[in-house]
Amino acid sequence: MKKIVNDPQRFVPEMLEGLALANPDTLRYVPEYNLIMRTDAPRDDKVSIVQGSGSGHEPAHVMAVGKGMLDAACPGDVFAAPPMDYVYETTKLVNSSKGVLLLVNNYTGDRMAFDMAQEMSLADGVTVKTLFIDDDVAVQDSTWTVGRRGVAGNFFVIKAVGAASEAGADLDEVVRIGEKVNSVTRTMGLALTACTPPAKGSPLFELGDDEIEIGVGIHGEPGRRRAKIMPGNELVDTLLEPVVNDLPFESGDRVALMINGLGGTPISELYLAYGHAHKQLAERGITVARSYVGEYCTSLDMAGFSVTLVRLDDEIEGLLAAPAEIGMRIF
Amino acid sequence: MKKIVNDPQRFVPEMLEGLALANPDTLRYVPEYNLIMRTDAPRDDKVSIVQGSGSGHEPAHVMAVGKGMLDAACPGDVFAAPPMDYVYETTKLVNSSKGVLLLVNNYTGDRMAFDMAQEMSLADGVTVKTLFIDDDVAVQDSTWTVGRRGVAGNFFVIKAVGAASEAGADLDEVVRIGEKVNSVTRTMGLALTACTPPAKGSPLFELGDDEIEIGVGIHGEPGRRRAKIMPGNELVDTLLEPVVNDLPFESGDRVALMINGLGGTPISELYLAYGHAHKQLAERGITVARSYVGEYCTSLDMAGFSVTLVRLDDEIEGLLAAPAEIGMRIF
Amino acid sequence: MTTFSDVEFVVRTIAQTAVDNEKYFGDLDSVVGDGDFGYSLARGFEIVLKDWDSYDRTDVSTFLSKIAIAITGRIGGTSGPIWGTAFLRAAATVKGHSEVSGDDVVPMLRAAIAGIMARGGAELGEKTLLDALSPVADTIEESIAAGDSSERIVSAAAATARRAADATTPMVARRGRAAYTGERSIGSPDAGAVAVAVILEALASRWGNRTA
Amino acid sequence: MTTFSDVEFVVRTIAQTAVDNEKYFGDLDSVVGDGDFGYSLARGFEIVLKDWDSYDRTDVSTFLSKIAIAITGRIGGTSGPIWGTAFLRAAATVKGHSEVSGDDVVPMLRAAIAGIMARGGAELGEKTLLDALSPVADTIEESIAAGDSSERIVSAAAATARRAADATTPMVARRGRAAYTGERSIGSPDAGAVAVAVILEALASRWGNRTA
Ligand SMILES: Nc1ncnc2c1ncn2[C@@H]1O[C@H](COP(=O)(O)OP(=O)(O)O)[C@@H](O)[C@H]1O
Ligand SMILES: Nc1ncnc2c1ncn2[C@@H]1O[C@H](COP(=O)(O)OP(=O)(O)O)[C@@H](O)[C@H]1O
Ligand SMILES: [Mg+2]
Ligand SMILES: [Mg+2]
Ligand SMILES: [Mg+2]
Ligand SMILES: [Mg+2]
Repeated sequence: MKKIVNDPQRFVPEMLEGLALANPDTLRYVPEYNLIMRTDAPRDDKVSIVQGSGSGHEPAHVMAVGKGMLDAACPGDVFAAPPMDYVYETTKLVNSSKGVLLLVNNYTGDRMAFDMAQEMSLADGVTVKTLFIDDDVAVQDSTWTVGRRGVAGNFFVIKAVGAASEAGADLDEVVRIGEKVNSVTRTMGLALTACTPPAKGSPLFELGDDEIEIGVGIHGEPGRRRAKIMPGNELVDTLLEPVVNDLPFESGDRVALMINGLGGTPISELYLAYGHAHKQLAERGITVARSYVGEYCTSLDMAGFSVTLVRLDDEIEGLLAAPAEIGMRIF
Repeated sequence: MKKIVNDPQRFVPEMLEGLALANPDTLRYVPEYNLIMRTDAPRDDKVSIVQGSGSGHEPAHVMAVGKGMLDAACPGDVFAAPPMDYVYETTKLVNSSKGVLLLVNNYTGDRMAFDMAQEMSLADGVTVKTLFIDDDVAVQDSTWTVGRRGVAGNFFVIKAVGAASEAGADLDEVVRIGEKVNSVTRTMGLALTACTPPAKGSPLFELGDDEIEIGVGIHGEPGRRRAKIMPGNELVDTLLEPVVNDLPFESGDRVALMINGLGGTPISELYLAYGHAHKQLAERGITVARSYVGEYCTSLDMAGFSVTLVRLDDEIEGLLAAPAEIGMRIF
Repeated sequence: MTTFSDVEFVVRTIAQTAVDNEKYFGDLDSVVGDGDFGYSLARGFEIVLKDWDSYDRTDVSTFLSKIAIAITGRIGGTSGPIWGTAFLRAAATVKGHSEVSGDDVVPMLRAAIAGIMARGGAELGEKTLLDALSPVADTIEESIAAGDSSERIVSAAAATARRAADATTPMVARRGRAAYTGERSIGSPDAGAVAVAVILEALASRWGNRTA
Repeated sequence: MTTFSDVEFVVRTIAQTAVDNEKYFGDLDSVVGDGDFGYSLARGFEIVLKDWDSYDRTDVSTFLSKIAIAITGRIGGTSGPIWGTAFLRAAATVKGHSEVSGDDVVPMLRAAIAGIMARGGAELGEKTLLDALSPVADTIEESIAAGDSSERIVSAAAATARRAADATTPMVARRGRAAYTGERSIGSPDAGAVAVAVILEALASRWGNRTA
């Protein structure tokens, strides 16, 4: 394994420490509970927004903490939901008189940890609601019951509820907005390579030199099927088709289009994919009003990408356009 | 080769088309000369700033076009300096009455193309100056005469001259600032893996499972020496040491610290590296006043990173802090 | 028959086995899961070993509750809530008992199973560790009813666990991350079920030498 | 002796060889360079082939200038300016000549070499294509002086080019990207020098069948 890592068990804490050192004015790292929070949180004039999830998806979610986005992120180890105690402590730390919203990507482990933490917090008198994000269309027709997974589309939910809470919306209103955005957001991804968790030290699954994995999750879980590598435009079509047809997105719709890199794919390739997706949507009469190209929710060093569409209305578009400032930044 | 690519010869144009489609209000793609320019360029109230270079370094330089940064980027094919005609045409397209500054990373091919293009432009009556960026300390003690290479540090030169030109500085002043920033900027990088140019379809060089390449360039050129993989902190020390000692950076200095990913390394690992570098500098009495963690100048899908330091004074710090808006963005 | 030290021995063996098999359990989880099962268990149970002497041993119930809190506080993923709930429910079963006996074992195990089902919503046959735990409870019940020695009970339980873990191989996963791969989960055993078998085999092989 | 069609044949063979060897030349450049040499040459010279009939053939000088402009307009990297300059300088040498002869070949080649040196600052022995081109000029000069046939001249030039290209292997690169690797450039030949050899071998092997 060739990675920038010391002791794999210290991978997440060392990353978080680096993040906080790089953003001393805005971010605070709380090592006891492995969490990143805004230095100005909790603020009693806004609902506190928290996302928890496994690590390994950076910039999600620790680098999405900041003005107009999350108040705190509570990550577990790589690909493991945080222990419920950490979620519980995070909830208490950011408790605001307007309440706390916990955003959870819909996975068994995460659901259970957040359900338990929410129960404990409610018992303590903290006003807390939970919102599950489930934008992944890859797993819709399956046989289990926990339902779709939450993947890169969570960025849009965070952005919208972050903007709403910054504008002073109350908890119910913030939840309404988050559920609305989630309900019009659809994603699907594919992997060109497997990823290597630092603690495992080798790739999570084997892919042949000419094989790709379609419908892959963001935890290195294999997807629904394998296929041979194909030209870039066909890769895009393979994802765009099921995403468009799922909601479905239709002629006349205005959308946000995200091409999300899974960690090991250069941004040059993502823009190539963007160009084709944009043109394909135009052919269907769908207008891309907002574009997002880059890494938003990754799977460690996995090469590959996902396509996300969000159906916009004036409310959602306004929330997505609101200013925000986070740890993941350029300047 | 598993990449998001159609015809490798169309890789760069398709990427540029995607970039322009994603930023219709701010960016324009000119296919004849393979260039990206601001929709509002040239503006006669500011010096036009152009960077040319090979492609494959994205977001450098096409995604660094925008308010407060470049007016145009003129990329060649992957790892190839642009043909001089393209540079010449770009210069004419962005010709402003305040003049044009061509930023060039210091490589033989780039120097020649820009020298020739500058001669042709001057003959046409365009006021144009050229500034060579050479921040790479890896190649300082070598035997050739073209000198150090320009690598990730070019971001700071672009940012500073972009801010100065936006503020109305004249060409000489902009050049002075660019030279000043370049003179206090130092970088060194290492590769954990080789990169794969789309047209070649296989890695540019072979690295063993436990080998790294120290002092690597951003074109997949092998570096100065190979070593065995080592813990993350030691990787950082291996780069930080020669960078610090080169200027040298000394106790009491205020610096900008950049941990730049080379394309295939996830941002989680970059933050881990950042944390260690920040603490090492603190131990030497060097204060990190501005931090940059992410991808700024890559080598396609190469895993690895570089460390850049810039010695700050009030003038430089102010220019780096000035607002800017570019294609490479999050929201 | 079952003494406090037997309970300690069982917990300690579970913890040691989890730590010793970190890599193996992780590899099992990476076939169709996300590969962190071994890491998660090991991180939780290594704390149990480290702080071993510090847990309140007022009675078995208190002791098991403290273990439950320790592991839920550290194990992430699905396994934290699942294993934590199992220990908590087992503890609740013997709450207030100053002594526990062999007769408490099956009720404790059944309570743990019911807790896991309530927490994660899984049923038998959905390719989870329940598919090993539940037959083990049956075997212990039968073996106790037959008047077997504790050695025989444990080794019968281990044999059942192994068979049951193997039997998860042809199943389609309907719970946990493996479920996302649908039919492709067929052909490899469930990581959690194998872990149960490995733990019971460790218990069986060390049972004769346990310190009383 | 040298006719317009000989010039056309030489240019066309250079172009065809560059296109045919895209991958080989790229692989040579990837040993210590950045692997784009084959791609760059091929992209430039494929245009030459595509637009072959369109170049102004008023005289040899005009023709070569048009070729120079076409390739500099398309070849990036170091090779664009280097090869473009070479063609431009060769063209300038025979400017105004309505006819060119065998006697013009060496001055044209020497002018190209001087142009490359001026453009890129390289000297002989710095492991570039100059280390093949310069001995080739010497060989042609000697072969012409000895009154050799054009076939013999070309095949002697090809043999020299190959020897000279091989001789770059032990050299330390001091120009171009390969120079960044310092001592590590020892042990592999220079991509540009090998390209010169391959082109001259192609000229030699087809010389007898060239269409007059
Ligand atoms: N809903 C569930 N109920 C009971 N056990 C489950 C459930 N889901 C998964 N498991 C068990 O947990 C194991 C995986 O644990 P772990 O790797 O920690 O989960 P994940 O990484 O998916 O969060 C599986 O092998 C299975 O035995
Ligand atoms: N300064 C120079 N002068 C003459 N030839 C050079 C010079 N630098 C490099 N070359 C030649 O160019 C070849 C590489 O060309 P190319 O790959 O296009 O360059 P790069 O990728 O470094 O810009 C080398 O093999 C060498 O023969
Ligand atoms: Mg997990
Ligand atoms: Mg090149
Ligand atoms: Mg798992
Ligand atoms: Mg090259």
